[in-house]
Amino acid sequence: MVGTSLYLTIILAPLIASVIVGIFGVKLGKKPSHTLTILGVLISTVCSYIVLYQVQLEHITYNGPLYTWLTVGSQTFSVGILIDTLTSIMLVVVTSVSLMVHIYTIGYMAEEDGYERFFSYISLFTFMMIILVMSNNFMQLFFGWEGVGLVSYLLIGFYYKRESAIFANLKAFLINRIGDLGFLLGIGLVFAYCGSLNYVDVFAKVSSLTQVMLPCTDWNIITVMCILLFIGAMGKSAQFPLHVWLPDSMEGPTPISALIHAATMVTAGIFMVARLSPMFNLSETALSVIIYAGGINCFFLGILGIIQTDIKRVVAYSTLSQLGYMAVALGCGSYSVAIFHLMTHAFFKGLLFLAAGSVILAMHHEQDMRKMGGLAKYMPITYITMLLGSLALAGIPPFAGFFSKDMIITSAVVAYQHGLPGGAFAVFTVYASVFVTALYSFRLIFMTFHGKERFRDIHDDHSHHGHDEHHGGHTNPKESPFVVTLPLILMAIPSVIIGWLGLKLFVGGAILDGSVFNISWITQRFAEETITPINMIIDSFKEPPVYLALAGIIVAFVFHKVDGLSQKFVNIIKPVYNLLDKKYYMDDLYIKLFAPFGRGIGKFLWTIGDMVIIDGLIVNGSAKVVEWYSRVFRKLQSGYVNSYATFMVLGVIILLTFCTSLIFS
Amino acid sequence: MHYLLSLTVWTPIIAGVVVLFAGKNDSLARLISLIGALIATVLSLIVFIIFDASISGLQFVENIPWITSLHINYAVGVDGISMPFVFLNNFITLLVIIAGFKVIKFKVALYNSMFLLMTGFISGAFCATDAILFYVFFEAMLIPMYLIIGVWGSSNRVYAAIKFFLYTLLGSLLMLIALIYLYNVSGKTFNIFAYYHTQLAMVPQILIFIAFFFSFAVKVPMWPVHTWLPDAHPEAPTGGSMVLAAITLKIGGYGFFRFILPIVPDASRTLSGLMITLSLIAIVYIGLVAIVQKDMKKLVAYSSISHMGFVTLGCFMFVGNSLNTWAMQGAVVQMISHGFVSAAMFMCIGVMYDRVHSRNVADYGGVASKMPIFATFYMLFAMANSGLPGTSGFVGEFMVILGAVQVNLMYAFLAGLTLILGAGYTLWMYKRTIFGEINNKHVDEMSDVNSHEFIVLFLLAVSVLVMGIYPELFIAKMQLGVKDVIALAMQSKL
Amino acid sequence: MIGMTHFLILSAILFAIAVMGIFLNRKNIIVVLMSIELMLLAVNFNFITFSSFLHNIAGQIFVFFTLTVAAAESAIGLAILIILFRNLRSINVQDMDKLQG
Amino acid sequence: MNMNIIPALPEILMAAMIVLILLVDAFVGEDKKSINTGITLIALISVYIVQVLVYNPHTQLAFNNMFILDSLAQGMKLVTYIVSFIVVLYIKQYITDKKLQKGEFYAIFLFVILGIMVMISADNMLILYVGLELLSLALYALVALNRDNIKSTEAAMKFFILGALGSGLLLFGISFIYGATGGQLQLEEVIKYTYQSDVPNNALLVFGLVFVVAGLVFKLGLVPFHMWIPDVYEGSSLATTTIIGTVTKIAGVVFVIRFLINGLVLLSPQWSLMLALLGVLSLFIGNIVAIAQTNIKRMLGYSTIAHMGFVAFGLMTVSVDGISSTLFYTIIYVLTSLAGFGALTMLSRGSYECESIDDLKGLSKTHPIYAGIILLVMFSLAGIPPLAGFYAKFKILEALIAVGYIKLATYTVIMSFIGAFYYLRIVKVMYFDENTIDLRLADVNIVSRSVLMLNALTLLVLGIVPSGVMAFCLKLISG
Repeated sequence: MVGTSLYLTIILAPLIASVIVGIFGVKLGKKPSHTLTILGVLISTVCSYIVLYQVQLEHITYNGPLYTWLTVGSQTFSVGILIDTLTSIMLVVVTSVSLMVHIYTIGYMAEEDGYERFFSYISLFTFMMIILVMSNNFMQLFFGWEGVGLVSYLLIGFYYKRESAIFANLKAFLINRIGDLGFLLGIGLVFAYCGSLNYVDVFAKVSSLTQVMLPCTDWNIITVMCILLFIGAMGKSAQFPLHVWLPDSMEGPTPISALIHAATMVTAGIFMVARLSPMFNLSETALSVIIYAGGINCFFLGILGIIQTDIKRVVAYSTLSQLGYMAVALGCGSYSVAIFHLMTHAFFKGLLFLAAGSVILAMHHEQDMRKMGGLAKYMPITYITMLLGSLALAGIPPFAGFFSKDMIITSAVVAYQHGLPGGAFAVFTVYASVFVTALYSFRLIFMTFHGKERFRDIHDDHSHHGHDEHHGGHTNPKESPFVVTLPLILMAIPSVIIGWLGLKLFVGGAILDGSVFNISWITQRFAEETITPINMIIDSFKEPPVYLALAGIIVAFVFHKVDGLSQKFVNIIKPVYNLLDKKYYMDDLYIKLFAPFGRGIGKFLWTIGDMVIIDGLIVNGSAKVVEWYSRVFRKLQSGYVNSYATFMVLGVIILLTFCTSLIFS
Repeated sequence: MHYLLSLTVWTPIIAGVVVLFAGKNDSLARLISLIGALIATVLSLIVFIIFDASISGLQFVENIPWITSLHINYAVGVDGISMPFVFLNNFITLLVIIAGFKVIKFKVALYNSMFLLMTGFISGAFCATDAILFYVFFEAMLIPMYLIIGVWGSSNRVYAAIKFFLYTLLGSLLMLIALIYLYNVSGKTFNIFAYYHTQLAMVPQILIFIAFFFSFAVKVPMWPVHTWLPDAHPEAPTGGSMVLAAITLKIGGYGFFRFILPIVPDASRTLSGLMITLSLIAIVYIGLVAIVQKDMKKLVAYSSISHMGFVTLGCFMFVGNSLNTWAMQGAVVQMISHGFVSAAMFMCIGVMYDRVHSRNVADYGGVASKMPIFATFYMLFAMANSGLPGTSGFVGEFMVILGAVQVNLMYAFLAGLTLILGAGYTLWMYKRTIFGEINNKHVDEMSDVNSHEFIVLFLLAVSVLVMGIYPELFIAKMQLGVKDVIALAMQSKL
Repeated sequence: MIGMTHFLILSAILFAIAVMGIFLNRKNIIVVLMSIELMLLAVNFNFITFSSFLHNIAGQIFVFFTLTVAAAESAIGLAILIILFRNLRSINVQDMDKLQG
Repeated sequence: MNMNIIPALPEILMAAMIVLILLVDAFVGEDKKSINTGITLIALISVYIVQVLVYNPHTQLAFNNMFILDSLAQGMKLVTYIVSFIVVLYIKQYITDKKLQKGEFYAIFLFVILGIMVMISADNMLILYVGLELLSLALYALVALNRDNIKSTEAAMKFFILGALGSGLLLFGISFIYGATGGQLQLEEVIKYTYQSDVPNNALLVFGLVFVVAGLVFKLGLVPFHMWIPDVYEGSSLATTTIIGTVTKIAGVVFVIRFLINGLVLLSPQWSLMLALLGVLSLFIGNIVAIAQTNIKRMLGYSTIAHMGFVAFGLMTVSVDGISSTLFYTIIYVLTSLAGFGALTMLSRGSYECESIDDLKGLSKTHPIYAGIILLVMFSLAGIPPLAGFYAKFKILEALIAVGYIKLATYTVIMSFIGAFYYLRIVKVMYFDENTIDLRLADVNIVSRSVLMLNALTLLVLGIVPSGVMAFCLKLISG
């Protein structure tokens, strides 16, 4: 199977499965539904590996239209497929993670109602994501972009009866829409100045625009384009200040958090920037903007992870921070590294979420870490895998995270040396974040798996208000079923080794040849030294990051061991703590300021503008005036015949004067 | 074949008159009207299919002397712009008739006949190539709509009906003056296409523009002459709202293409700034207003106004003295797409209304758990209404925004705000009505869509998706029509 | 020497008086009827004046017609007046105000 | 000396028929009064036939050229017969119910028709005056005929006084024209004379003209000579209102055309401006004041005033197009209001009188047919296509704009826009409101009802194919 038919299979398999399950799911029942969808995803996974093989080894790439979406004048938009190195990588990542999550879901959602709906959704998501990565033009990219947004919306609100859930999904959608506005305008500008939306044509054209300015401004057009496009990325990839939706999105079932809000969708922004690297390379300003956004994410939002008590939220904030890392990498112009981190992150963060989910499952949907502890001996597999994931996340050599993160640090340093605006900030944040990351991820490990088994007393007070009727009091938490642990194991493997494999390919850039173009100085830097995993590990012990990471772990351990220490510490840094507790007041900014402001204006315009001025004054007002006249003039008809006669005579007189004036003028 | 267009126009009218005589026999009335609407739809579909997209200008032309003393002809014909609307119009009416099958129990014959007459008149207005013929159809449609709102409407219907009637009448009367003026300056002819080549000085052009503007802007409706719509919609029955939003508004937009741009190009150019401002106000201002609506139909009514803002925005995207093709084409697409989407939205609200008899958002919540199928459809349409790619709602707005960026990034930005606002009000309503816990017993008693409703929703869903995924299907047909208008709008008449 | 103008002025004055009689009088309908007669007479005066000064007989013929009509008119007027009195028990102009507005 | 009397045969026949009715009425008993109706109908039919027979293409004169039978006269007379025939059908049930069924009624009614016929055919101011008086006196009588009703008698008195004043003004004017034109009463002579004299400075002539115009527009009921219309419409019985509201309009319009076009066309600079002024006022008062009315007859009275404003505009254009539009307008208006009054008259049965607008509440439920007819009438009066009323207005506007009165046209449409409101209100009352009083009526005989339906249908048909009537009107003018 080769060529478009292969690619179409990748695209359509999940879609068909999703549609069938979506429509007939309830009739089919649970088992057929998940077999069908998993089959669909499995097919596209297999195919994407074939594609990967073809692209990487046989160098078969493809870029062509499928059908004409619309034609205006001479310009045509067509839905097309672009298969190149980047696509092949993304396809593999997306489909494999998706497959894992599908399998995992069987166990996780077993008792939920809406089981079939859920499967249909995630397959649909897979389809949308594939469209996104396969598209060969902006329009289709935007389609996939919004598509994944939609599914994310649906899935965050999966428990549509829960107020918090439907609040979160609306919030997520709207915040993303802010980004999309920027994205759309960016696309518009691209089209306006390049006369096409196909990547190839745009890249060909864009280099000639370096001197063009936006009309009646002195902004370089490319910069404007790139920043607008990146605003879109900010929305999807939860970059500051459009990040507020991601923590709330944890309202969705855990598999979703793993698939959409960690592994794939949120990295769409990163993917997009990497995909457009030829454009971004032309605008240092845009790159600095990205650096700042990323830096803020990876450090300041990372810190928030430390004070969270909800296990999923901790992971969520770590996601924000890791996305920050990727953004910084992009900002430094080393896109390949960003993609590298994207891939490693996809695996270990997916793993973390799934593991967290498994814990939650064991805790009967209890997510508060303060009510856990000492789970290690009850659920070993989960524990081990999660530990591996955390090590990878913290960037301890030789786990996957280490390599990608270390390369990002290197890139930041390079950018700094090269004097890219914001380079220094980049360096600072990436270093600092290493510590932060290690801290919160191991805080999670310790709180959840070690120490006192706090869940016991929990169950008592839970049984009071009749929660968890289906299990009485003091049973020990059990390890999750096979369908849950299998994906954990399967994901743990890449989390450990993918770094080794990936490093050379990504850093050399070989694996992304012809699709992602690192900025000149990065390419030089990578060219001049030969990096191998081994010497990288050795070198790493001459560098701060590893020690920072270890320090983080130790601190976490200390706080875990010494009771009440954390409480004391909190008291010491009260104001800071409050600031963090309020998430820098970003939520309030949107919920308490923007939203009410908008509604306020709306209400004003409606009541004053529409009701009072237009309707009251002009429309009904004129009607009233006419009515008033009517009442006045009917008085003339007094009923007295002599007054009638008077009017006639008056009439004659008027006519007379009228005529005489005519004659004698 | 040669009289195909006339057949399309007159079938529903005749059917409508026949239905009137069905009198008390409701089922008969329903049957006749269904058949009538079906035939009309099929005919218009045939027109749609055999319409040759490769030749510009009119097709299916018929021209019979009508009022010889005034040189008025019964002249019909369709070009790329008008043809799709004829189909849309009949299609929507068919759906309305089906939707009304179970719901309407009072004066059934009159109800159905009014809708059939309406369709006939509207098709006539779209097909007419003689100004007076157009005007007659244009005005005639007020009568059935007046009755529809007034007789089957709810509490405040009388005010709404009269407001609707007078609002639109004022506009069209001024247009009549303009038409007669043109008749006299263009050598005694009422052929619209003859006006395209009539030389006009600036002042007359401006005046004619204003006259036309009043009649069409009211129909569209543009800010600030929009206030009849939020009153008419909530009061009208479901079918009424569907037709009103889906089709009658389009006649306004159509007027801009058929009359204003080609007949008074210089005036349009001069006033384009004003027009764009008004359109942007419509998009943003109305969008904000929609956010605070508590009444579902009012909300959708406002959203209609804001979406139609894109149409007028697209019409007046002048660059120098040439029009932006993208915006222009987008405007037409937007009209058709809005036809499907708004009809669908009102249908959905109607479905809920028939069960709970409240238009108030607060009276709902948790409908999803009672009506899953309905909720799914509704979600699709809500997304279409907030302009999600893959649905028809996206295409038009996307094109207009693309065009706007080429003219001025600021326009595009303001227009683009609808991405946020549109999603805001639509999904807020969806959240409050469909999601959440069931909070009152009425909702608890709700049953999922019945067969009629399902058919209607399904057909609409299909149209919305097809148009979103393969808009070329429509655009290919309209291409040349739009091109001609642009060419005409670029010529100067001074 | 008295010229045509004088006659015309006279008849104009008569006509004016008659008209005044109709719209100034607020009391008695009989008076209104009389004013109407007077008005017609003023017109006749006009006609006769012209006819004699223009040596044209048509005017005088017209006068005969007018007189006849006037007679018929007053007949009808009085008839109406009678039934009015029967219903209204008054012939006061001011009392005829059932119809107004 | 032209002593040919053939053209006047219809008039003579009509006179004879009237006498016949009076005779018969004197001898038949109370129970057989309906025979009068029969005779009246026969009279109208026979007159119609004779009228058709005496017609020949080129203009005929009689009675020493005082009496003319041109295409205008011929056409409008035929229209008059048809209209009055329908009127009789509509009102006969009503007048039996209301005990107006006395021989006089029909006799007087036929006198009205006779008056109209004479006016239409008059080519001489004397005849014109005689016809007018015949018409007016008969009308006073008709109004007063409902003699136990205080409103009717009051209306009659007012009508009489104002009418007399009106005709007085007319006469005064005529006398001046007579003098100014050196003793001319013959209309075409007046034209000939005015050709020779330098018109504008002929103060005497213009002085006369003013009074004539005043007298003429009194018949039409233009503001400020309209005062009698609302009171008479409201006061007199529906039967009489039907007559006044329909046939006499024809007379009025033709009367004005004869006088101003055939007679004083060269003074058109003056009188067209006067008409314009009066028309503007009429449109304003008519439409505005009608809104506040609660009595439907009175409301229709005011609407008449507004419509006559249109007629005035049509005349003031002084173009063939304009005049034919005026005739067209008149015919359509008469047909429309005929249907309207007909419906009202047939609804007012037994003791019930359809007076106030609220009496129509919920009519669409109790009497869907009547409601439908009134609906058509109202939309036609409002000038909404596809009803005949639209083309009437349309042609007037077209004529106005053709001679360049664009502002006036705009004013007209704005006024008729305001006017649309009260027509809509009637529809609203019939269709949107719940019926408070349920009127169950013994239905009128099938003939009248089917005629009424036909009449209403005509409005629709003429709305779709008006060109026939338009051509007819054009033919009447251009001969």
